[in-house]
Amino acid sequence: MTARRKATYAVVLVALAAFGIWAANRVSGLSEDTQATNPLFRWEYLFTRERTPGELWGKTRQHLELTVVPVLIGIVLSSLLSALILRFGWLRSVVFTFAGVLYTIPSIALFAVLVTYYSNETAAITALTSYTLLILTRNFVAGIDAVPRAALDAADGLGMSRFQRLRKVEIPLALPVILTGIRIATVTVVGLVGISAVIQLGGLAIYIFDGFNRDYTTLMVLGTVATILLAVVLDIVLRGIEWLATPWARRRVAP
Amino acid sequence: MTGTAIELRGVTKSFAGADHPAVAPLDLTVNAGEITVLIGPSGCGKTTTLRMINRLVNPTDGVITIDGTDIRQRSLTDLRRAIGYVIQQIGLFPHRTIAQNIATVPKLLGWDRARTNTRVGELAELVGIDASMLKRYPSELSGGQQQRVGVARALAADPPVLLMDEPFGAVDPIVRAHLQDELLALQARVHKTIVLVTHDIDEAILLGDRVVVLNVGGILEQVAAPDDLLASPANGFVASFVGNERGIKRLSLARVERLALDAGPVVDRLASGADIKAAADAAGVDWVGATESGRLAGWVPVEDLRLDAAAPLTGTELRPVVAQLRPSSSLRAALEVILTARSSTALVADEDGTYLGSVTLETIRSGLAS
Amino acid sequence: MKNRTTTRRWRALSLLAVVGVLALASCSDNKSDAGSDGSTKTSTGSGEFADAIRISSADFSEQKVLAQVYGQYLQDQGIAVDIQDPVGTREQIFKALDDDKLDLQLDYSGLAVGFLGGTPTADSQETYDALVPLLKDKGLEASEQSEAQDGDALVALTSWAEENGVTTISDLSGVDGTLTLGGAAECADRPQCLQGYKDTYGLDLKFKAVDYGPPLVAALKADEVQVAQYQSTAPEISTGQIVELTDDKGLHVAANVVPVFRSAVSTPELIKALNTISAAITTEDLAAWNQATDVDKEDPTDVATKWLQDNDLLK
Amino acid sequence: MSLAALLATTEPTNVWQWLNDSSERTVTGDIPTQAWTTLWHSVLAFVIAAAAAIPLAAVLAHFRKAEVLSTWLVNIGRVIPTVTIVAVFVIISLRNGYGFEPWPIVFALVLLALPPLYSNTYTAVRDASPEAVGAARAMGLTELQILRRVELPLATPLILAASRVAITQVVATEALAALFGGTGLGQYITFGIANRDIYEVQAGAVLVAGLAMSVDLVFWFVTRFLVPKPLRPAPANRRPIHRLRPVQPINRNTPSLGGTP
Repeated sequence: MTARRKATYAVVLVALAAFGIWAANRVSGLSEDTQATNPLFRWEYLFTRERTPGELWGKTRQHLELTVVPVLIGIVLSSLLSALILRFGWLRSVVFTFAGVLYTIPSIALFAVLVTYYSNETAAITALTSYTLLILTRNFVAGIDAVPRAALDAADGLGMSRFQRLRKVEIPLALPVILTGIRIATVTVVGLVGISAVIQLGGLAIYIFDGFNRDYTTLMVLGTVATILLAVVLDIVLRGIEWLATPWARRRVAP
Repeated sequence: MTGTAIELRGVTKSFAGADHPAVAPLDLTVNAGEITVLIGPSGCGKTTTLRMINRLVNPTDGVITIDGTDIRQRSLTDLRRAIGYVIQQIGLFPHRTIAQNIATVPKLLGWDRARTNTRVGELAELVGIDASMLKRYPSELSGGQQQRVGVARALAADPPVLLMDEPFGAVDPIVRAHLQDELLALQARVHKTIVLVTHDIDEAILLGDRVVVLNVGGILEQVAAPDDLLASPANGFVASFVGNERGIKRLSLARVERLALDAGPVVDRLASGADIKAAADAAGVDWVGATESGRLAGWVPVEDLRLDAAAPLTGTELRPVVAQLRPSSSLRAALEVILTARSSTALVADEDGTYLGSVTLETIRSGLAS
Repeated sequence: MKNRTTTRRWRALSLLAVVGVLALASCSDNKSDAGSDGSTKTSTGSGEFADAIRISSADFSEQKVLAQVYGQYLQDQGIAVDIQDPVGTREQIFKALDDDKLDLQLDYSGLAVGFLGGTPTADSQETYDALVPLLKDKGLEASEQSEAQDGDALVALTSWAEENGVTTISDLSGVDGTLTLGGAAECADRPQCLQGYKDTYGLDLKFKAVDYGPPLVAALKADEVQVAQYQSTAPEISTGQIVELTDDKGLHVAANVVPVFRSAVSTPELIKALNTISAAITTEDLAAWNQATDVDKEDPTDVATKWLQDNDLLK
Repeated sequence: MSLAALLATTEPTNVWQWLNDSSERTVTGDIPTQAWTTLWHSVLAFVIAAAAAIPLAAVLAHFRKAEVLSTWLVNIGRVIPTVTIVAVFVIISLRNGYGFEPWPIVFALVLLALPPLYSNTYTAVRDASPEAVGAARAMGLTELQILRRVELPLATPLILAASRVAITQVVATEALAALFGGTGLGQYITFGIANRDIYEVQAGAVLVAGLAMSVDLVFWFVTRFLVPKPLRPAPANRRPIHRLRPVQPINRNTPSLGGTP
């Protein structure tokens, strides 16, 4: 079995590698002079060019800022929205329908429209925040919804006040779902930040647009890889936080 | 004796949109230090009634007092913290360890850590939770263990009143029987005023000091001690609810000690042949039991004895008594013994072996009739 | 209860981690350098930042080099500058000047006149004279223009032009089938672009928006478009890949590089410095820069510094 | 100045005027043409993605293979920004002489739709009633028959739900094509940005969102009438309730949300 599995992995890896080489060749262009002056990736851009680390860090910081700030604002707003939804049931369908519609509005348009009213940063943060609302509110509410009825009953029966119940039972029990929502929102926003390049922001995606503009694949590869790495790192960090914050959810020895 | 009496006076509950009230005006007294069982078919409002006591449900009308105080005069949280609460789904907080779960109410009451920890240790021992489990999370425990923790959590702040809503409904029959025995043993030590809801008549009869039978709509049909309930159901509803085997059920409920025992075919080991013969004949059996200084020593068939000897039983080898009962044995056990014994007579001796008397089918019949 | 303490500690740690990430993000100031290809912002130390002249450019390579050339020289002359990321199109640049988000940009005379609603001509001086009053209305000024020109150019693949026997724009009317013009999206509304070819040459062109720069040439090669609105200093023209079609009816206008700035920041030193650079730049320089940035993929910053050094303009 | 000339030079003052004034679209092309472009790009991408993902996921799920892959696929799908993919694909396409459209955007959208379709199908088939599957096996159905006659029908509601979200997402994302030389409704947005025409941008947004929602509605309609009732996604108000209507959390099994709108 393991031998067969190893063989399968080997075949898959070889196929992937072959595809990669083929794709790299296609991307590098067919003409030889393009190959010489404009290869898929110029390693010296990353390793010997003095300005690269500073620029990369600057863009990463902008990207991080455009990710973290909207998610934070989104968390605050979604908490309020969720509280309202949990308090007034009829708001539920209204809010989720609205958020669903918001999600179909193309982000380029949202950025462009908002930038006519606000500064670039404000417009970008507003647009990105609005995209986090659906994910965050949905998970906040779903998390609280999924708290076992029995735990709530016990909390009431043991004499917790409404606020104590929320703080000591409902929120901790909803935490895995809430944190998953925050993680997904964060990773989604990392991808969306790139589109704010249409309003001269864009963080790491500036590399992608710039590279496209100058037919300079080095920049595109750099931007792509850096964006994905940033998303992966944030994903791992947030998974770590989830893991640390919910010790009870990971210990499941069958009784 | 600790404990507090609970009084329900004209308590009614109507839910919005329902045609009939869930609980019709209900008068009920729950005696201090007793287990009172609420039982009835689905929709009889037994759980609603229970939940009105700690105000998880507010009565539409009527007054509930605990120890003479109207429960509405206390703050909701204070009231609930002074009442233990155990539910069928257990409702342990999955994100808190067993120790933290047990410590819920002490923490709410602001006990210091040392006192809380001591109490958690005591309770764990009381309900039979191993100290090593305290650090675990509920998902790592079996259903029976979880329910023990549920009981411990309810008892944490030593509340005088304990409300239990089908506490053993979710565990398998073997574990349930264990937990029921444990509850009785526990109650013998703590003497709480317990109100317990169940739909299982056997559980009600086993656990209850008094059983309250409710009909659909919260109508009170009968309040009685289990034996009385079985012996004389107030009406057809109660009779059908307790079932047509109530005579058999009484057998498992009633104990040998309540019977008027016969003297039985038992004589002292030094008795004369005539006495032996007389005793065996009186009981209508062909054997005789022997006591030594009041303790049951064994039996022997009469035909094996040389009745003309001075004391036929001395020097005769006695056979051990198999058909032997204790005062605490149920009548059901007595019946079993009688049916399988050599003759229709069982002998009763207490823990020390002191002979008390004999039981026959007739003894049981007349005991139940009384 | 060792366990509970441990849990609490972990929880505190995870909280700390969140706070850390947030702090990191919020500390990063907006003014950090974020240019992708060496358009590094240059501020002259703290405190003076607010007074620094903010220079920006349109979003293509030649503009980035121009911003760097003027910016680096001004800085070398002791004038505080802040070279910002490219703003985008001319429409966006003038908006930024209006909104006091930008102080100085390097424009092309005829295109600016056209944009501001004037009538540019092919004559450099006439066009410059038309520009100055138009700028004044908006609270802007121009220093002297450079002789360097980078006008619009209608280009086609050299091979395509030869096949179809096209050398002038008028020749296009003789080509069979509907032709598609490629250009930046803003070309659609500009009088010297799509509208001009229709009105002046009577050409019925379809239009396709393509990013300015090498993508235009790629679009030509892919036959997505047959002609493209590009720049007369395009490096691909020097390499012979594409050919500029002669503007036989004089639609294209004089397009001399000219610094445009807000009157509020105007000082004699600034104007003197700008004039020095304007006098030094030639059309050939522009073409060389484009070759360096777009073909050889050098950083605009480096190209600018190198040019300034080669011309002994840096102290 | 004649009235006609005056009218011709009058710029729209809101998005509705822009939408009503066809002269605004002499260069960018009329709305039906662009909507059709966006639509067929999206539908083609969705069909390719569904044809590739659903059978593969169903077979792999039936045999419980490559479980880790299906989890990771969603994570990867979420991490890769679609805008990047479009840009890279356009460059590849141009260098190989295939032009700006339609392949780059279609393939980028296929990549957007693949992960959610794959993983939802996988989960749905894997979690199809084990009792029913066991019974089917006991009755002597072959593995392929089990998959086709038991697991797939049981998985249909979830697959349809995932498909609906995926295609809506794909339509909303197609607008990105216009950033890199593509056509379609996104063009109004990019032209509007370049020419600072706010109403054109708004109109583009309204049209894209409108098309996305229409597709969503059509898909709902199709499932409503073509799919037997028990296999339809349960309407919200008939799901098991706890307090009002429970909300599905967004997690690794959530249909779509894999990409960027």
